[in-house]
Amino acid sequence: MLEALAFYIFAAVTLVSAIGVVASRNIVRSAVCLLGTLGGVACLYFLLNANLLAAIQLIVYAGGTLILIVFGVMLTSKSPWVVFDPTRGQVVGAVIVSILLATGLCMLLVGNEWPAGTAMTASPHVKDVGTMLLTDYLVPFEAASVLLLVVMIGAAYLARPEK
Amino acid sequence: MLTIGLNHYLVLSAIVFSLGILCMVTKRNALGILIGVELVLNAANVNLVAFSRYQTGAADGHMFAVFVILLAAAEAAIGIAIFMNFYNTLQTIDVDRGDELRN
Amino acid sequence: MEHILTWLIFLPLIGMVAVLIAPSSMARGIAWMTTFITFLVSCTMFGPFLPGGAAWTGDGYGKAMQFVHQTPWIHVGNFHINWHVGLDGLSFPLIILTTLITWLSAWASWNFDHWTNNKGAKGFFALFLLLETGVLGTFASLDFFLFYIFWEVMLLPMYFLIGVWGGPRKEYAAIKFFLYTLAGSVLMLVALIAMYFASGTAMGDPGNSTFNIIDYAINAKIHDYFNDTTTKFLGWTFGRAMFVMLFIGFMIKVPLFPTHTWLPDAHVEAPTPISMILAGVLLKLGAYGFLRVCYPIFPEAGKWAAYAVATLGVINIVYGAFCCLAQTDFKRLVAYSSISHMGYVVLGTAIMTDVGFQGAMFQILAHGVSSPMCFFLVGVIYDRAHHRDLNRFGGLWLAMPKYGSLATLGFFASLGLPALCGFIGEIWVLLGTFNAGFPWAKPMAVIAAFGAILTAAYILWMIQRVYLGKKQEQYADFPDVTARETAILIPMAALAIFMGVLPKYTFDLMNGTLSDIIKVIQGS
Amino acid sequence: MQYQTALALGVVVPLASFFFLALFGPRLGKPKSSYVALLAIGISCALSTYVLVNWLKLSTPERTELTASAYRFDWGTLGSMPLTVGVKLDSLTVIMYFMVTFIAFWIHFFSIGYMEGHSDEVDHVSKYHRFFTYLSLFCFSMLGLVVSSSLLFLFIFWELVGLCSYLLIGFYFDRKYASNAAIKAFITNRVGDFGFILGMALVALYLNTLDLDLAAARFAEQFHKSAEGPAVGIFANSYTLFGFSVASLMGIGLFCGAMGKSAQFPLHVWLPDAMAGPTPVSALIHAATMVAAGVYLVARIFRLLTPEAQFFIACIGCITLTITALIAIVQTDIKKVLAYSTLSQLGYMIFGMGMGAWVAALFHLMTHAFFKAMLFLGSGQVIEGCHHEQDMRKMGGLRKKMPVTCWTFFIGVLAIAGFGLPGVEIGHVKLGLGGFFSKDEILAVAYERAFNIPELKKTDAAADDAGEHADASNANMGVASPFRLASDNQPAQHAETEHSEHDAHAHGDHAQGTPQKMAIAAKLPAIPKWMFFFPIAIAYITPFYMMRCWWMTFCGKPRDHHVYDHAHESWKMFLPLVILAGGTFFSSYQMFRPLIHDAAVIATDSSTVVAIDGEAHVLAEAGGGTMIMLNHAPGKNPHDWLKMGVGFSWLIGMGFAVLVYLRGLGLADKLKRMFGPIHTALEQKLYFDHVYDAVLVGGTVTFGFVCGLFDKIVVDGIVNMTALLGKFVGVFTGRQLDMPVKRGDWGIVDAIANGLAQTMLDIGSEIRRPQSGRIRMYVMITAGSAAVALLVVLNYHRLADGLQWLMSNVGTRVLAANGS
Repeated sequence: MLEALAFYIFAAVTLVSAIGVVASRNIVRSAVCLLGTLGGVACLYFLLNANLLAAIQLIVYAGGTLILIVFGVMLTSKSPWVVFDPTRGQVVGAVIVSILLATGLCMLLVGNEWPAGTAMTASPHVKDVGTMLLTDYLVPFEAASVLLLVVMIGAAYLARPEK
Repeated sequence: MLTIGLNHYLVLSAIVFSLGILCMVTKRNALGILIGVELVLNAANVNLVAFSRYQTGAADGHMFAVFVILLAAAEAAIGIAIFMNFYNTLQTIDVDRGDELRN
Repeated sequence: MEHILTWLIFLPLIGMVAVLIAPSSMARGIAWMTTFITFLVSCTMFGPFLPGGAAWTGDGYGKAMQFVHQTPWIHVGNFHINWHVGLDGLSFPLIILTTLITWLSAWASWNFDHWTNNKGAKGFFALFLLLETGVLGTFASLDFFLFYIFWEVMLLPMYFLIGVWGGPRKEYAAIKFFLYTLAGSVLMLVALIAMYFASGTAMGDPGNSTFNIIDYAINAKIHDYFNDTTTKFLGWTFGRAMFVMLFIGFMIKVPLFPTHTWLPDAHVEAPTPISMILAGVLLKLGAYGFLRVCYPIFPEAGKWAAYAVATLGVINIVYGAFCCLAQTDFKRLVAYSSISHMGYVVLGTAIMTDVGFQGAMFQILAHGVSSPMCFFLVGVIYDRAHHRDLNRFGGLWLAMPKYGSLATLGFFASLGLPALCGFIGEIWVLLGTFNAGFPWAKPMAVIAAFGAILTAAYILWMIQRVYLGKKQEQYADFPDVTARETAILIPMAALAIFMGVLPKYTFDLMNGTLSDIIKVIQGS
Repeated sequence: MQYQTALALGVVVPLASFFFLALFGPRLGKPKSSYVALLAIGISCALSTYVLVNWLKLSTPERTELTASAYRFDWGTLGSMPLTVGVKLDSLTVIMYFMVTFIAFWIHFFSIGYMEGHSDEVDHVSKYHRFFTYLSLFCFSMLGLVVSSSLLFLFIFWELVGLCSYLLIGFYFDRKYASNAAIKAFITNRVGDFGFILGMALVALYLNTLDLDLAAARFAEQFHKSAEGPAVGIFANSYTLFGFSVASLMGIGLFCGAMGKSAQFPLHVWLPDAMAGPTPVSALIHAATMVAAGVYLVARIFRLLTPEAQFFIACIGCITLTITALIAIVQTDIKKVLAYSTLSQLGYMIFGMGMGAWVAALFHLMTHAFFKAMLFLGSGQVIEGCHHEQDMRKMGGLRKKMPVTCWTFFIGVLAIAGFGLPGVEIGHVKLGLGGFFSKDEILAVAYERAFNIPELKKTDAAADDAGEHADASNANMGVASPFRLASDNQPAQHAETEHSEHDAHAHGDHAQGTPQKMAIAAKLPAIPKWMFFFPIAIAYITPFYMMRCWWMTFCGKPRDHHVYDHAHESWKMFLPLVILAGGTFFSSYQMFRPLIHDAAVIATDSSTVVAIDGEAHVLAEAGGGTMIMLNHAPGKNPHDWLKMGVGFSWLIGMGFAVLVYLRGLGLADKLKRMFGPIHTALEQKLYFDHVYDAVLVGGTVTFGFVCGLFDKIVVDGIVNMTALLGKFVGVFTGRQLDMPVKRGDWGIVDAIANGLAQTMLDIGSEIRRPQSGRIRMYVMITAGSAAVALLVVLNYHRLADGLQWLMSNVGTRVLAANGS
C-alpha cells in the first residue's frame, strides 16, 4: 500500500518532469526539469531495492552530468534563453511517432507473459556489489576505466581553445 | 493497481523512453538532444533494475545500470566537448545548421 | 583449388582492397587486372560444362552441380544459413558473361580521368569491383539467404556508381533505381522467410527447415507442399503468393512493364561502363531469378500465372519498341530497346517449355553481348560529341568508317539479324511460344513477331539518323575508334557472330540443365 | 569433286572474299579490291559450271541418289527437334546456282567499269572497296539461300540477302533518299518475313521439322490421310482462320516472305525506290537474283501449298503484274521503267506459281534473269555514259553513240516483249525469244486452269451426282473432302462413259497425269476468268512500255545535247551486255527447260497439289507420274488459242510505242493531257506510297510517340506521384531534410541521394564535416520505424488468418530457440 503510494508519487514526479524536459522551450528549463526526472528515477531505485544505485544516480547524474550540461548551456549560447523552435509539422510528427512508440513499447512489455522469476527480497549490500564488480564484472570495469581515461583526454582535446 | 509489479515500472520506462525520443527529435539545440539521450538511458536503467528486482533476484541489473550511468557521463562529456567545438566553428548550437558549411 | 568458385567470387573483393590501398593513379590498372584475372579464372571452369563433362550426368536438376562449396555459415537457433555456392548449366554461362562484360567495362572505364565527373577514382573502381562480387555471388549462390544477401550487396555499389559518377540527373536516377530494387527485394525477403518456415513444416520438423534453393525444387516433400493448392498463406494459395512476390521482386530487375521506368533513367545518367554492366549483367539477374527460383520451385503457380506473365512479356516487346520510336536520346533508345528485348526472355520463360527456356536463356546471353556493345558504341560517340541527341548526328559513318562498320554490326545484332546472336533467341522464343500448349500462345507469338518489324524500324531509323547521311562539319574531325575501343568491341562482335552462326555450342552449355528444370516442372 | 562439296565451296569463297575485303579492303585500294571479289565469284561460277555440266550428264535416278545423300550436319536442336544444315542438291538448285553465279560474275565485271568513274570517294572516304565487299557478301548469302536444305537456313540467308540489299540500296547513304529507300526496303521485307516466321512456326509445330524434304513428306502424308478418311492434323476444320485451314495458312505465311522479297502487291512499294542503289546492284539484286528468290521460295515450298494457298498466290501475282505494268507506262526514269517491268514480270512468275505452272514460272525466272540483268546493265551503261542522267526525256538518239548498248538493249526488249513468230520453225527450233516461250507458257497454264479444268470439275460433279449424294455434299469442303476420283483409275474413261464425246475429248487429250493428281486437280478452286484476261492484256502493255523506253533512249533526235555529247560506252561495260544477250538466246532454247522439268518432278513429287506443265510433251514420260500436262492436240489447245491471242502482242505493243514516240514527245504529251487524271494517278504510283506513308508509317511513328509520352507521363508519372506522396506522408521529410528544395526538383529524392552519395564520397577521406544536420531525422526515422514495426508485430494476429499462421511458426521457433 505504502509502496504503491510511493511508486505513484515518484512515477508522477518522473513523468511530469520528463514532460517538462520535452515541453520547455529553452534549454535551461529543460535542464532543470531533467533534474526532477533524475531525482524521481533515483527514488524509484530505492523502491526497487537498489539503494546504492540510487545514490550513484544522484551523485553522478544529478551532481555530475547535469552540471556538465548546464555548463555546456552556458558556454555555448550567447544568451541562455535563446530558443530554436522546431516547426509545427516537426512537432506534430514527432508527437505522433513517440505516442506510437510508447504504445508499441507498452504493448510489447505489458502484453508479454514473463516467465515466473525470483523476486529480490532485500537490497544487495554495497559490499556484495563491490565484490561483483571486481570479480564477475572485472573486464567491463577495467574497460570502463580505460574508456573514462579516453573520454577525459578526448574531451580535453576537443574542447581546447582554437589555436 | 495497488500491488506494484514489474509492469508498472515497464510502462513508466516506456513512456519516459518515448519522451526521450521526442526530446531528441524536437530540440534543435544540440544540448537538448543530449538531454533526450539522458532520458532514454534513464528509462533503460529503470527497466534493468526492475527486471533485476522482479525477475532475476540478483544484482546483475544493478551492475548494468552502473555501467550505463558511467557511459552516460562519458557520453555527456564528449558530447559537450563536441558541441563546444561546433559552437566555436559555427557560432550557433543549432544542429539543423550543421550542414550549411558543408558545401 | 577445390574452392575455386568461392575464390572467384571474392577475387574482385581482393582487388577492391588493393584499389583502396594503392594510390589512386593505379586504381584503374588494378581494376583492369582484377577483372581480367577473374575472367581468366572463370574461363578455366569450362571443363565440366562442355558436352560429356561432369555437369552432364543426367541425374536430374541440381544433381550435377559443379564447384560446389558448402559450409555452415550462420547457425542461430533453428536458422541454418550456409555458404553454399555451385554452378550448373544455368548459372555458368551467366558467370562467364559477367566476368567478360565486367572486364570489358573495366577497360571501358580506362579513360576515367577524362570524364566530366572524375573525382574519386579509387571509390569508383572499388565499388565497381564490389559490384562484380555481388553479381557473381548472386549467380553462384544456392542458398536462398545467401542469394538475397548478394542481391543486396550488388544493389548498393550500383546505386553509388550511378548516383556519384552519373550525369546531370544522377540523384534522381540513382534513387529511383534504388527504391525500385529495394521494393522488389523487400517482397523477396518476405517470401524468403515464409518459404523457410514452410519448408520446415513440409519436412515435419522445424529443425529441418532449409534455405537450399535446389532442395526446394527437388525435395519431394517440400516441392509437393509448396505446390499444393491447399497450402495457404494469408488466405492465398501458398505457392502462388510466393510466386507473385518473387516474381515482382525479379520483374523489377528485368525490368517488366510497368516497373520499367527506372531503367531508361538509370541508363541515361550512368557512365558508359556502368551502363554496359547494367544492361549486360544486372538485367539478367531478374531473368535468372525466374529460371532459378520462380519456375522450378513453383511450377504450379507458374502455370497459373503463365497468361499474365506472357502478356507482360509481349507488352514489353511491343511497348518497348514503340517507345524506342519516340526517343531522341541515343542512350535512352538503346535502353528502351533493352526493355523490348528482355520481353522475349520473359515470354520464353512464361510458356515453360524446352524451346521457350532455351530461347529465353539464349536471349539472355545474346542480349548480354549485344546490349553492352550498343551502350559502348553510344559511349564512344558521347565521349567525342558530348551529347546524345539523335537528331543532331548524321554522317558518322563517313567521319568514322571503322566505328560505323562496328556500330552497324552491333546494332544489327540487336535487331535480330540472322547469323548474329539476337536472331537465335528471338526465333527460338517465337517458335517456342507458337508451339506452346496454351490456347493464347499463338496470338501472343504473332504479336511478338510483329515486334520484330518495329525493332527493325527503330534501329534502322536510328542508324539513318546517326550514321548515314552527309558528313557534318562538327563531326568531321572526330578520330575513328582507338585501339582500346576496338579491342573492347571486337570480343563482343566476335561473340555476337559466333553465337549467331553456331548457337549449338552455347546451347550445349545450358540445355542439360534447362531440360532438367523442365522435368522438374512437368513432374509436378 | 563431289557436287555438293563444289556447291558448298562456291558459297564459302565469296564469304572469304567478304572477310578479306572487310579487313584489308581499304589498304587494297581502288582497282585491286574489285579483283578479289571478281576472282571469288569467278571461282564460284566455275564450280557451278562444273556441277551443271556434269549434272546434265546424269540420269534421273543418279540425281535422286545424289539428292538423298547430300550433306546434313547437326546445327542445334529446337526443343527436341533436330535442326540440320546441309546442301540441297537437286536440279533446281543446280540451275539456280548456275544462273546466280553466272550473272553475278558478269555483273561484277561490269561493276569494275561502272565504279571506275565515280563513287570512288565520298567526302574523302573511299567507298570503292565497300561496294565490292557488299557484293561478295551478297553472293555468299544468295548462294547460301539457293543451297539451303532447311527452312530455317533459307530464312537466315533470306534475311542476309535482305541486309545486303539494304546496304547496297543505301550505298550512297549520304543522300537522304537512298537511305530512306534502304530502310523502306528492309522494313517492307521484314513485314513479309513476319509472315515467313509464322509460316515457319506452323511448319515446326505441325510437321515437327524444318527440313524441306521431310516437311513435304509429312505434309503429303497428312494430306493423303485426310483425303482418304476424316480430315486430320493440319487439314482438320477445327482450327481455321479466315476460312483457311492450318495447312493453307502455313503456305500463305511462307508466301508472305516471298511477297516481301519478290515485291508483290501490297509489299511492292520498295522495289522502285530500291533503284537508288548503284545500277549494277539493281541489275544483280533487284532484277535477276534476289527478287527472284521469292519465286524460288515458292518453288521450293510448292509441296507445302494447298490449293487455297495456291489460289491466294495466283491472285497476288495477278494483281501485281497488272498494276505495276500500268504504272510502268508513265515512268520517265529509265531505271524506274525497268523496275516496274521487273515487278510486272515477277508478278507473272508468282502468278504462274499460283496457277500451278511450276515449270513455266521457273523458266520465266531464268530467261527473265538474263534479259533483265542485261537491260539493267544497259541502262547502267547509258546512265554512266550520260553523266548520271536517268531521265529518258533528256536522252534520245543515243543509238549512234552507243551502238552495242543500243542493240543489246533491243534484244532485251524483244525478249521481254515475247518476240516470236508463232508457227514458224527453223528445223525443230521455233523462232522466238525469252518471254515468247516462258510467259506464253504461263498463260497457257492459266488458260488451262481457267477453262479446261473447270470442265473437268463439271465431270467430277456429275459423277458425284450419279453416285452418292453424300459425297457430293462434301465436295465443297475443299481438300478435306473425300475424293471421288481418287479411287477411280481412269478419270478420262470415267468422263467418257458419262458424258458426250466432245467433252471427253477436251480433257482426255489435254490433261494427263496420275489419277490421284487428276483428282486433286479436279478439286482445285476455280480460277475466275479475269485472272486469265488480265495477264493477257498486260502481255500487250509490256511490249509497249519497253519499246517506249528503248525508243525514247536510243532513237529519235537527241533532246539534250549536253547529255548527248557526253555519251560514250566502254568495252568493260558492254562486254557483259553481249555475254548476257547471248545468255538470253541460250536460255530461251537450251539447257534450262529440260532441267527445270527434271527439277519439277522432284519438287512436286510428294505434292498435294499439281503442277501443270504447259510444254511437257517432249518429256511426257519423265513427268508423267507427277504432273498434269498439256498435249497440244487440236481442239481447245491453249497454245493454239494463245497463238492467236497473244502471238503478235509484241508486234502490236511495240508498234504502238513506235507510233506514239516516232515524232518525239509531242504525241505522248497530247495523250497525257487526254488521260489527265489517269496519268496523274499512275505517275503517283496509284498512291500506294502516299497511303502507306500516311497510314502505316505515320500511324506507327505517331503511336510510338504516344507510347513514349505515355511512358513519360503516365507510367513515370505514377512513379513520381508515389514518390511525392511518400514525401508528404512523412511530414518531417519535407523541409526537415534541410536540403534546398527547388521547384521542380525532387526534394526527398535529392536529399537522400545527396546525403548517401556524400557519405560515400567521404569514405575515402577523413570525416571533416559535422553530420549533425540530419541527426534528428535519423532518430525520427529509427524511432518511427521501430514503432511501426512494433505495432505491426504486436497486432499481427489481427491482420489476417494467414499472418497468424506465420506468427505461430515464428513464435514456436523463437520459443524453441530460446528454450534450447
